[in-house]
Amino acid sequence: MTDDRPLLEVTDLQTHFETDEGTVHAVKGASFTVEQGEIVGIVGESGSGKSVTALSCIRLEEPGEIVSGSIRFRGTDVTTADERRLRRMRGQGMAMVFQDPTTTLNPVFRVSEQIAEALKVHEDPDSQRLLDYLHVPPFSDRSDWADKRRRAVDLMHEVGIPNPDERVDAYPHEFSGGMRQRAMLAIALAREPDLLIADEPTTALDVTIQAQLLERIRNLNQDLGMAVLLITHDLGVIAELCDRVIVLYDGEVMERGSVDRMLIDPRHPYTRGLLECLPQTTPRQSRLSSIDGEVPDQIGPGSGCPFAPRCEYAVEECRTGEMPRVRLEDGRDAKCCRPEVLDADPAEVE
Amino acid sequence: MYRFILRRAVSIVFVLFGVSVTTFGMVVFTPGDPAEIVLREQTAQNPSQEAIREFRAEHGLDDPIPVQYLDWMADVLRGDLGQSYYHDTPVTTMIIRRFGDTAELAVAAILVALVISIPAGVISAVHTGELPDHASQLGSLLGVSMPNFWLGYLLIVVFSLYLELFPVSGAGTVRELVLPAVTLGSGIAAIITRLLRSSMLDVLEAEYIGTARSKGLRERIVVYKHAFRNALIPVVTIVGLQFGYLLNGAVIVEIVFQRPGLGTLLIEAIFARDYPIVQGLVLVIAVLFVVSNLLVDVAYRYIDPRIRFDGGTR
Amino acid sequence: MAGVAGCFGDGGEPEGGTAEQITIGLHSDITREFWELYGGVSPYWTRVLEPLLWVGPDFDVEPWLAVDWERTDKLTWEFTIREDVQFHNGEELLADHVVHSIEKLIEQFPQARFSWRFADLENEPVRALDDRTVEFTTREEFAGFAAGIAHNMVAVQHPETDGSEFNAVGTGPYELVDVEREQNARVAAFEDYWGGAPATPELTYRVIVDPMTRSLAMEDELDVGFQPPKAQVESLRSNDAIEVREQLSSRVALVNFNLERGPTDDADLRRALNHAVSQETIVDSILEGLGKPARGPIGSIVDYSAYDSLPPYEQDLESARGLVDRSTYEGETLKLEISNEAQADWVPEQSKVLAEIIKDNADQIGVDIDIRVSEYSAFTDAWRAKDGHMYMFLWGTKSGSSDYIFFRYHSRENTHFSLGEEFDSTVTRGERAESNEERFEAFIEAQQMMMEQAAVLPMYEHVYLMSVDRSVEGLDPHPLSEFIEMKNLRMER
Amino acid sequence: MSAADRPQAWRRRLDGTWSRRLRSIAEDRLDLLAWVIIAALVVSAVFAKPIRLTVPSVLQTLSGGFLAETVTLQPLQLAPHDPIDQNLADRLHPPSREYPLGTDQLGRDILSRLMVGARISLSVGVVVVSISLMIGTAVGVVSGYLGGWVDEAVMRIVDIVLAFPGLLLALVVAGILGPSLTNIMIALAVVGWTQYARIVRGSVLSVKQRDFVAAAKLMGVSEPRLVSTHVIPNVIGPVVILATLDMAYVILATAGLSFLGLGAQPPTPEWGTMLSQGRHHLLTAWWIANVPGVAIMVAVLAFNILGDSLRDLLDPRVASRLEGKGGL
Repeated sequence: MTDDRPLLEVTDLQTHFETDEGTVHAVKGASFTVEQGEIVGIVGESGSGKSVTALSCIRLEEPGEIVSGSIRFRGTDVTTADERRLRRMRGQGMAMVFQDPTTTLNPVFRVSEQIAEALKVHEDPDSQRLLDYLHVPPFSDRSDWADKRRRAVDLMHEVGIPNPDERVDAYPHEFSGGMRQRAMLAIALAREPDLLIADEPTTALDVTIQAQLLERIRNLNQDLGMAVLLITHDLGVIAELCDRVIVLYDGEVMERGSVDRMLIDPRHPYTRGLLECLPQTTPRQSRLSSIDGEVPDQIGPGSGCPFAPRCEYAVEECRTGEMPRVRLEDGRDAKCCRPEVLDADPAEVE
Repeated sequence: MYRFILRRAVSIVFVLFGVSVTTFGMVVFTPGDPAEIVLREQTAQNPSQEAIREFRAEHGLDDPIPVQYLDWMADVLRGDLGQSYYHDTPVTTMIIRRFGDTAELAVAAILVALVISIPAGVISAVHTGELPDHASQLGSLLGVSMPNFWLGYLLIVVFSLYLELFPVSGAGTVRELVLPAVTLGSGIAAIITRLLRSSMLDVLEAEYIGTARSKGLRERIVVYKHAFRNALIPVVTIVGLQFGYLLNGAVIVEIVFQRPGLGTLLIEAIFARDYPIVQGLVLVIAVLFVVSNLLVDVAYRYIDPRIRFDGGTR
Repeated sequence: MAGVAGCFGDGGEPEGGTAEQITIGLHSDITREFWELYGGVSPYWTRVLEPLLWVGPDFDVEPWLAVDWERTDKLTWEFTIREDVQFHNGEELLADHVVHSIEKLIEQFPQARFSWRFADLENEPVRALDDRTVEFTTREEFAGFAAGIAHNMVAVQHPETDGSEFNAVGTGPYELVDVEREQNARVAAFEDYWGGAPATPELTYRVIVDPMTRSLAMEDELDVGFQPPKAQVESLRSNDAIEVREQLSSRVALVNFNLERGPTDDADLRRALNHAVSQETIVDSILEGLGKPARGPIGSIVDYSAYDSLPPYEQDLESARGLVDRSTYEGETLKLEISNEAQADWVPEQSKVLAEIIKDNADQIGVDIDIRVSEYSAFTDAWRAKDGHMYMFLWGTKSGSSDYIFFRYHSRENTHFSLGEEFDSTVTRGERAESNEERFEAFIEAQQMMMEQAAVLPMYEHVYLMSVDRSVEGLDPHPLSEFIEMKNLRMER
Repeated sequence: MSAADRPQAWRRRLDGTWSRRLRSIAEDRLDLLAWVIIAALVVSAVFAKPIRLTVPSVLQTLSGGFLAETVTLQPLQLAPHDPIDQNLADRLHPPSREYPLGTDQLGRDILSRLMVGARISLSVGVVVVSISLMIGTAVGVVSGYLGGWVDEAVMRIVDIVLAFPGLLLALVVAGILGPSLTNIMIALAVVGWTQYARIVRGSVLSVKQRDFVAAAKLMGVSEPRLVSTHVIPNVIGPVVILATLDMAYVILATAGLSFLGLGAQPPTPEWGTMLSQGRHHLLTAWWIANVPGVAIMVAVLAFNILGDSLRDLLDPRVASRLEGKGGL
């Protein structure tokens, strides 16, 4: 791994799903990067492809299929990596926290066990024996597992689960939602990852817990230098946490750039729409549904700008023509057929 | 947990009461006067009216039916299931003598079923739509449609007659157990395979499977540890409820393989119209069945920690 | 083949041939609860217990545990007990043991009272005159007493015998070693047997009720198999190592009519049914020739059989229909009772097939029959209760006397059908006859009366089969399979 | 919230779509097979031999002799021989031109017996299933609709019936009533209605709880009408599935009980009875036992396949004892 390359580099990612009704183009050529120690947010409405993008990065896009593009993590292309490399990557580099903590922990195993497993994988991703993991006596090192469980308790402490010692035997259903999400975080941290992908980690939680958890993620980022790719529909979260933001719409990156700039000065009509329907008084939970119209159903390759049907600036060309990428100042860019709407220098159109 | 068992036990007592009334009624309302049958058997003569009257009075057969029921229940609770019309051996003894053989068959059949169905169900789910899946689906369809009384004979012809691998009949040794257990287990295997397959398919879609994969766990561990344990929950219920199936099937299989278990005893008693034996057996079987269903409920709660402590979430 | 015999499933003994042990497959469950009087194991075939008298192959009564017997009075008989007979527990056989055994027998089996005419227990049916002499008292004059008690159930046993423990203490050539209920009984040679030590150290009697299973077991599990099904005979014979032996027995497969219930109380209907059935067809087809068309209730092999003097009821549907028309039959459904259990050496399947043939034949003369299958005890109960119209039996005794069939039509018991006073007196005359000649004459007359009245529908005289491994020696045929001697049974190496 | 984002959700959608399409290609063929089998069974049941009804003498008198003693509903005979007629000379005849499936131990033509046997199996199935269905539905509706102690009592009775393993109860009931086809039908119906009662009751209860029902009640719509307009459509799916699978079970159970000697009595050409008679000829005349064996399996298979695909189509949640063959 060389320092001048980004930690994660997604280039022209396309992820499809085959269905009866046709091919669903969930991600249509998304490109972005995440640098070491950076927090990057992906924002978009439901169905914008942001979760699929995140899942593709850790190669859990099934039953979807990455049809083109590359995802380079620490310089390795994970789209072509074999099982073994993937295991190593997941065990020792990239971790993910999912949205709904009620369904992401296995209900029949103790939380400590699920964290301990992660520790075990991290220790040696290449040697995983089924009987060992099933704790079948002669094939399983009891003291090692006991040790892992102790470290799991430490991790539970670290992510802020109260009284972890008493919870060593607890099952997921005995945890509150916030505690489960912290447990997920602990499972992620167990692998000491360089990159944490957090897919709407706070959506299902109530407001105070959300704040605590985000605080925790920020601390981890600062203390451990762990990069974070945060998927959210909540611009407030983006504003609080992220260094850079990527606006995704119908599987395409509409606009990207540093959070500071973009929140003050959104250029793309879609980003503007997002921001407009986010008055300070709106609670974080609110959905980005205030823009008229609905997210397209993503079936078929589509042509033109996917946002065109909802865009107040849309002209005929937007619906049919190619969508160029337009470079903006401060390293930002946006995709739009009408650079003038972006207030951009026409020369920066790619 | 204990409160739950207690509550179930109370409702079970009611069911058992109903069961006992039914089985009692079964004998009271059958044709034929037990006094006459027993006396004829004892003396080899058609008894006189007087002898019948005496016998009835002596054995309380003229008491009001509720009184007879209470007497019978009192005996049953003491473990006395009555006396056969034709044999001197108490019904309880006859049942105990035959019980082991049926229990052995039942356990072996369940083992056979698990050995076949667990790999078949899991592989079928993991390779949905592929050849092994089709094979196991077809196999289980045949398995549930194949009459045991025919399958038994086919197995005898193939494995006993042509291959000479197992004895044709009898009981006692492991070799004599194989074919009956396979016959009886096949149907259960088919049921479990189908259930395990669909249960695995459901579970493999669950988000925690994604979590497990995202940890970097091997697919084998994901499937056999994380998915399997969850898929097992509905399966355990069904396996437990197959106890009734086992008892049903034991009758057929014991007849086919000439095994002297409870099933053969029941058929013999039915053809002998020896109703005290039928009554005792039905009662014992119903009690076993009800209790086993309770045990399944308890086991179910044990496997699924979500409902382990919070009582009857159903 | 011989080497594997009997150790199948134990896995203990090596293959390759030892004549230490012979396995015999039986069609009847010798371990049923029914046999508790005899230590839990049937006295038939096992040769653990022995009767006072034996039946020879030509129905002669032979001395056995009793060396001599004499009718001392109209009602009393004196038996002299053999000397130097030892029980399996080492005690010497004395008259008291006989008394004990007979008393238990009468207590346990009430029908013993008329099968053997023992006096009631209160009237001392049996007493010891001294250590070697026993006196029996019968209820009535009964010339056939000695032949009658030549029966395995009239067995002499030591009081230690206990049915609940599978413990029979007898005097036979074999002693009981081990019983697995409904599975098998193992017996070991009794070295001190009065008739000399038996040839083979151990016999195993396997209970395999299902005839097909039993005949298949001849492949590797059995050395001797009783009653292979007729359908298997051909395939057994195709095996060079197996011999199938046939023996005409004294038993007759027949249908008894209920004479006391309409419409079978009408002799014309009974005659019609006799004419409806073709004995020859049954023997030729179902039995594949292994049987003999019967004419009367007593088999031709028995010394007083009326076979030669009985006109057969030929199959004649025309006159059968005429008889039905003449009879009181008005379309009722006749109940034909059959047992689904092995009777004597008859496989249950046989009775079902025969019942179907009779039903079919009856159909053709316009008589409707309903077949009812029961287990043996319920079957006999129906017969005693006179419930039903027809009862299918494989008739015959297991003793030296074949006269049971007469009892069933003698009105002295309320479980029997009455064929009229004349028949009663003829039978009584035979039973009390001083000479064999007189006895035979009366019995033949009785058989003729039975057939004239068509009290029964005889089908065929039974031939029983045994499948025997060719290396087995010393198994001599006997018209009563229960009297086959096992003492000389041995296996050639 | 954004469940549509998740691949898991996609998977679910996919399962409903292309994998079903894949499956339906395979299954349609199976379905077709099932229908062909059932059609063949029905044809041989109806046309194996003529169907004649005996007219009660009262009716004959009333019609002034216009009605004959018997009325022929169906005059055709497809069966090559009479299924009951014995022909001892031709017994144990292997399959041949004259006897396509051979003859049994009494020389009866097995093909003819098999065809007439289809009539027995199907009619027993139809009768038992309809009786169970009618009783069960009536009890379920009344129980769910009245609620209270009636419901409580009915459900306790159901519990008690279900406390016995089904086939054993049927076996004992048939044994006590005496072996016959009619008694088997009674025995199977005694056990069978409970399934229907449970399903129907559950459906009635859930309909009763819905808001629109309360609203309709307020508006004065009578409850029986509510039940008939809302419950029946709701319950029809599960009941049809149950009935189809129940057909399979009843056919198997009838054969099983007859095999044990508690059902059809000889010479009735019932499949289970035929099979049990063939057991002694397994090696020498394999066709006697195996032909009815195949027939039973094929018939049961057809109804199982049909029930399965109906389940996929109508209501995937129905699980019942009929998942299996109940020990037979």
